[in-house]
Amino acid sequence: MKWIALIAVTLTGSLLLFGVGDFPEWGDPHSPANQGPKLKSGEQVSKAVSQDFLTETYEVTKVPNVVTAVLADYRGYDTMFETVVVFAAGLAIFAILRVFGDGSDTPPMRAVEDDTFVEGDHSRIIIGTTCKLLIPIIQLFALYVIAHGHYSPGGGFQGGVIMGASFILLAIARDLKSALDWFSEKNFMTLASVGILIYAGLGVLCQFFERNFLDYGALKVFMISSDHPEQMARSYSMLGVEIGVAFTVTAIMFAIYANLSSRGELKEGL
Amino acid sequence: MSDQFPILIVLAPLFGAVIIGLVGSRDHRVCMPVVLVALFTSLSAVIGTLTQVLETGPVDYFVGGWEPGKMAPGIHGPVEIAKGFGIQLRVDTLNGFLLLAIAIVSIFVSIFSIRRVNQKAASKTPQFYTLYLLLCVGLFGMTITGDAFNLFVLVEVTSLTSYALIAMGSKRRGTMAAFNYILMGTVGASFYLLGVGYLYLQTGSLNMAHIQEVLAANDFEIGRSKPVMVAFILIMVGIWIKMAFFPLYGWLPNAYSYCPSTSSCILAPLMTKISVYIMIRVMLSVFGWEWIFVDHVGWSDAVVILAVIAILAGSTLALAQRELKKMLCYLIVAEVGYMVGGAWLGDPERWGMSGAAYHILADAFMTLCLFLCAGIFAKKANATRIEHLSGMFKKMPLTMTGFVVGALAMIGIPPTCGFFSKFYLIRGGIEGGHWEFVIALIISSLVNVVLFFRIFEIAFFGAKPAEGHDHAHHDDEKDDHSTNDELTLLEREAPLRSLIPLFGTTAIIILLGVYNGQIVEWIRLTIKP
Amino acid sequence: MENAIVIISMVLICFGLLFFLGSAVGIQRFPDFYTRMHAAGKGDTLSSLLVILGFAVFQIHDLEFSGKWISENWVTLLVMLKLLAICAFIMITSPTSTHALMDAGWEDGIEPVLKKDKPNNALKEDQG
Amino acid sequence: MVDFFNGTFSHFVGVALFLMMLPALWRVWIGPTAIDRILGVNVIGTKTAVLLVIIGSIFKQVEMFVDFALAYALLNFIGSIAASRFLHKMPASAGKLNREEETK
Amino acid sequence: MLEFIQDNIQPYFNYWVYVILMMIGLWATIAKNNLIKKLIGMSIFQTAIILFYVSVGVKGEGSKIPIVNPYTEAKSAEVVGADQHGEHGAKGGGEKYIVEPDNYANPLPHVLMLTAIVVGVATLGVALAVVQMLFKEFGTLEEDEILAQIKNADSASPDV
Amino acid sequence: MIPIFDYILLIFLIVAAVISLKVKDLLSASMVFGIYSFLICLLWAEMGAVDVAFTEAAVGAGVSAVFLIATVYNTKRRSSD
Repeated sequence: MKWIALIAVTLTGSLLLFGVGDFPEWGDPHSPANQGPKLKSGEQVSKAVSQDFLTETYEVTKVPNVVTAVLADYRGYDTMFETVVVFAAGLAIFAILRVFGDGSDTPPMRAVEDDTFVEGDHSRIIIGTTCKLLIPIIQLFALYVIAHGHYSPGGGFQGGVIMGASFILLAIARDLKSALDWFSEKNFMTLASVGILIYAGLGVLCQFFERNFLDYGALKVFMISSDHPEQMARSYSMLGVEIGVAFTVTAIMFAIYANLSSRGELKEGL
Repeated sequence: MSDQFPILIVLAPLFGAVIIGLVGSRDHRVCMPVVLVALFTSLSAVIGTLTQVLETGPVDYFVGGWEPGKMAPGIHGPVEIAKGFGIQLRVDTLNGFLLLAIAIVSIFVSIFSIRRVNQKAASKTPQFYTLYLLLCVGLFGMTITGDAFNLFVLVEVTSLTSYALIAMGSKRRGTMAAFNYILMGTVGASFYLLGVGYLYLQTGSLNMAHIQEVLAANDFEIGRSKPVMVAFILIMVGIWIKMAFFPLYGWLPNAYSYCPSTSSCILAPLMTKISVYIMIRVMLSVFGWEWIFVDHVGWSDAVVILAVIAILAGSTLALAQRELKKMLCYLIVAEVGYMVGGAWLGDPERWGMSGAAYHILADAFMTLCLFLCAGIFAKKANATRIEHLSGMFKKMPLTMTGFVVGALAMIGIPPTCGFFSKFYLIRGGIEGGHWEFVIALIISSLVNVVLFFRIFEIAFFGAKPAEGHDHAHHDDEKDDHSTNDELTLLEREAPLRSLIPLFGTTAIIILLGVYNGQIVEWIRLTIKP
Repeated sequence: MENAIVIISMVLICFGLLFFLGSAVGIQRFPDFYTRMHAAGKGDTLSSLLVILGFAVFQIHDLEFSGKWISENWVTLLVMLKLLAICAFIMITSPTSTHALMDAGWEDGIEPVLKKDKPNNALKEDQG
Repeated sequence: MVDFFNGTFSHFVGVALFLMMLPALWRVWIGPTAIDRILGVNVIGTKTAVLLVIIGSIFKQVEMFVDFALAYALLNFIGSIAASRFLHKMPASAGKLNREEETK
Repeated sequence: MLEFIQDNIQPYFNYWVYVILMMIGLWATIAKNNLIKKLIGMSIFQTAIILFYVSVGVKGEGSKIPIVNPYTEAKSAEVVGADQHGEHGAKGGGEKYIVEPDNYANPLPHVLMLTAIVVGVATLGVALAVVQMLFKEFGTLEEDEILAQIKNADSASPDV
Repeated sequence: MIPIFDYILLIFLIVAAVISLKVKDLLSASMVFGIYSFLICLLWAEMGAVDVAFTEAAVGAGVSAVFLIATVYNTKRRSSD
């Protein structure tokens, strides 16, 4: 195995280093990816897309964060499938790992004496109190990140992961059961589906106004009292899309943790 | 409405998956109708798109309305949309037929899966169907997209769902195979992604048509730079890992032969073929014919030799297998060799590539047919090895008939489609001067003859006494209502729900063969414009 | 005025760096896990607080004191608020994780180096 | 003065912080026990949050970077708590066994 | 030597390191015996590719992050005169700012890599689930032991 | 971009990758993989990819290390290489 690995690594490495020789220098603003490909004579073949993304995004969508605009609008189709990948991962883990029933056919978990919350268990008290204090703040912050993705870094994925992490923290600090009381399996599977439904549904809604899929400009009819209805429609639809993404990511991140930490039994975890 | 057909192909299964995810866990009976409705919607959308394509030429669809050249309203007046702004979907005659094949195969397999899934893991049925539909979404999306990065995302959708489908019902070896598949699949997808990155570095675009435009500009000045060459190699290696081409096929046989039969029925016919399609698409629509076969002549020779080795190795290894499914898996390796070799023949009339494109369709149905039979044998007669098939002609005459048709197509006997695809491939080989490829094809056909006639012999003259009846159909209708008779039914014919897809497939195999001239002519509209 | 603010923040940051240096040396030089944890936990918390506080103080230079100064300076104020929030959270989380790790180390069966043991020997034994 | 702060001074502070990561990285490298490594991870994690603010200062756009420094401050300890929980739940003997094997 | 470094390594340092990281990851993915180590190697491999993409989008020193807000960027961006855009500008709500794209990092690779990171986490999750299944069935995570067990089972009962 | 940070970070990155593959205790390996993700987050931030850095921060600090630890908890802690 080591020999195969050595050969594969050497071959790939030399191939890649061979390619590096002709690269534009790192950080060159005139590289083809940044400014569009040029011939050796200096003649411009075509313009790079990212130039237009930078100059026109605010004009077209009223979203200052270009990354959010590209993510949710220009390449929204990609992002939809990215959400689908997350959803599929959640389902895949469910399909592979989840065990139903009392779990008598599987070997029992390790014997744990001090798993439950005992009065006087200082470690658990300190961690428990900190988490009790922090979890609402983390969730509030996650909501802020989701909603503020237009103006600063952030958005559905980041907010969703942070939100999911807050539930994971709850599961670690107390136990998996109390986290599942908050957010049961049925809930998170439904929430994940709802997230994709929001995303794809917004896209299909645009089709009802005789535009293409995900052409948010079609939703300008809902922007009644606005100076720039089409741009605002794009901006708000992006927010909606981000919320959909956040739903799915939150649910699936927690689902993955819950299944992984309890071997799919959803009883007691890490 | 009709202009929305291309996106509808992808959206129908996606919504189906979401609906099953929402309501499926409450009532399992919802799943099957939703799956069928979604897939039939896709099928009709595919047919609608394909008729448009045949009437008016390639159909483009710009997701989000970011159509190059159009004006988008900005705050300070309209803004012109540049090329590659949004994501483009493109249907032409090459992928139109493939979309049709995917839709038909997925419908057949879903019909085939009805009982199997309900019986095996009843509590995971909705999840299985959600994953199944998501897999269809991925396959449709991969075929239809015209954007290099979007292709990667959809490759990941298909990969993740197929990992789950392989790992979900299998034990021990199957799980290990799934793990290897995950590693190999991720490495392959990463190589593809890296290749796209190199292309992006040189061209500043992700749209396939735009990339080709840039690469071909000014007599391939940009196209001849080193990073583009490396990008091509990386993309090819990535796709070859995904399609189990010769030195990189290690993951395939175990993964496909130890997974549940429904999963193997959908994965084996489609996954490798779609990868081959992607290879042809990348060769034709991104790099272009001249770049590959005129600028880099030596490469095609090397790849054809690899393909020859793949064909010979696949056939030889298949000959050594005693397990039916594993034998079929090695045959897939050989078939991949046919298609890759055909696509790389480089004959000026492009018959090799046309043959490869036609063989994608043919092989999808041939493989489906054989895997359906293998699934039925395993389920009904508990026959996973070749010896177990003895006396099968008398026990299950109808299934065996389907198997014979599939096998004949695999060998390449007219009027099945396998004959004509081999015919086009050989024609390409002769015109391109690759005699080794022609010889390998003929040898492989002979090996297939040996393989399948051995099975026929066992199945026909097998020692096991025949206890079945000829009135299979009649018994089957009862089969649905009387589960008490399950034990005695074991010895009889497969249920109707398995036979419908099987005979649908055999019919298509023969139809594809009969109408091969017209189909190849249509396909060549794209391949040789 | 502006210079004074910048200098105050620089002093704060330099103090922070000093404590960071202390904790870095501590991590390297102390003989056993508990003492290293002590250095890391205390030193890092305090120094991160000081550095981030320094940056928060630095933001004052951006404020423009005029009529409606809240509406004009809300971005800067928000940044300051967030920096202070970072301070608060580090204050809460860092000791908690230090505590949790310390506890886990005890559970893991790591013996502290007591006075009568010779530190060098203990370290050697640990490293094999 | 402000430029000095955003430029040279922030660069200096950043490089100094990176250099102070070195002992922690060294501690992670040599161990000797698992928990020592986790300690090193914890130290580097704290410094990361600070460094993000410094990078923001060099970019002169702290308002954009402060968000995920905040995220780090909030999320950083999940890993440590998970590790400590892990060690809690494993029987103590297992821990000792691991340690002995590791030192070999 | 120094000249070689300055000419060949320094301008391409990111690319060199990405190749090295990728090699480390690939090596671990193929050659490591422990399945979790393999997965860590796979993650490193994926991150290396992300490093490559992000490096492509970098623009020289002093470039800004790709958040273009005309209100906060007013000082740096050039204002198109009111007479040029005249009534239209007034109607559209304020002057138009011309953004100099060379000053901002390229946003497209960032978007792509956002996708790749999430895909990486999803793949890691699924792979870990498969690892747990393998442990349940074989009781070990070492590849050679698993393969040996499979081989034993094969030779014991070829019909399985 | 900040060149000096870039060079330092990239070297650290290689070191962190090597450590996380070298350590035989899988719990430590998962945690050291956390360092790798911290450094890489800094790297993205330094190159101006704020959104990517934010994602990496959330994923690396909150999720991926925990997934690894959960798996190690349910399987085996020692590794042979």
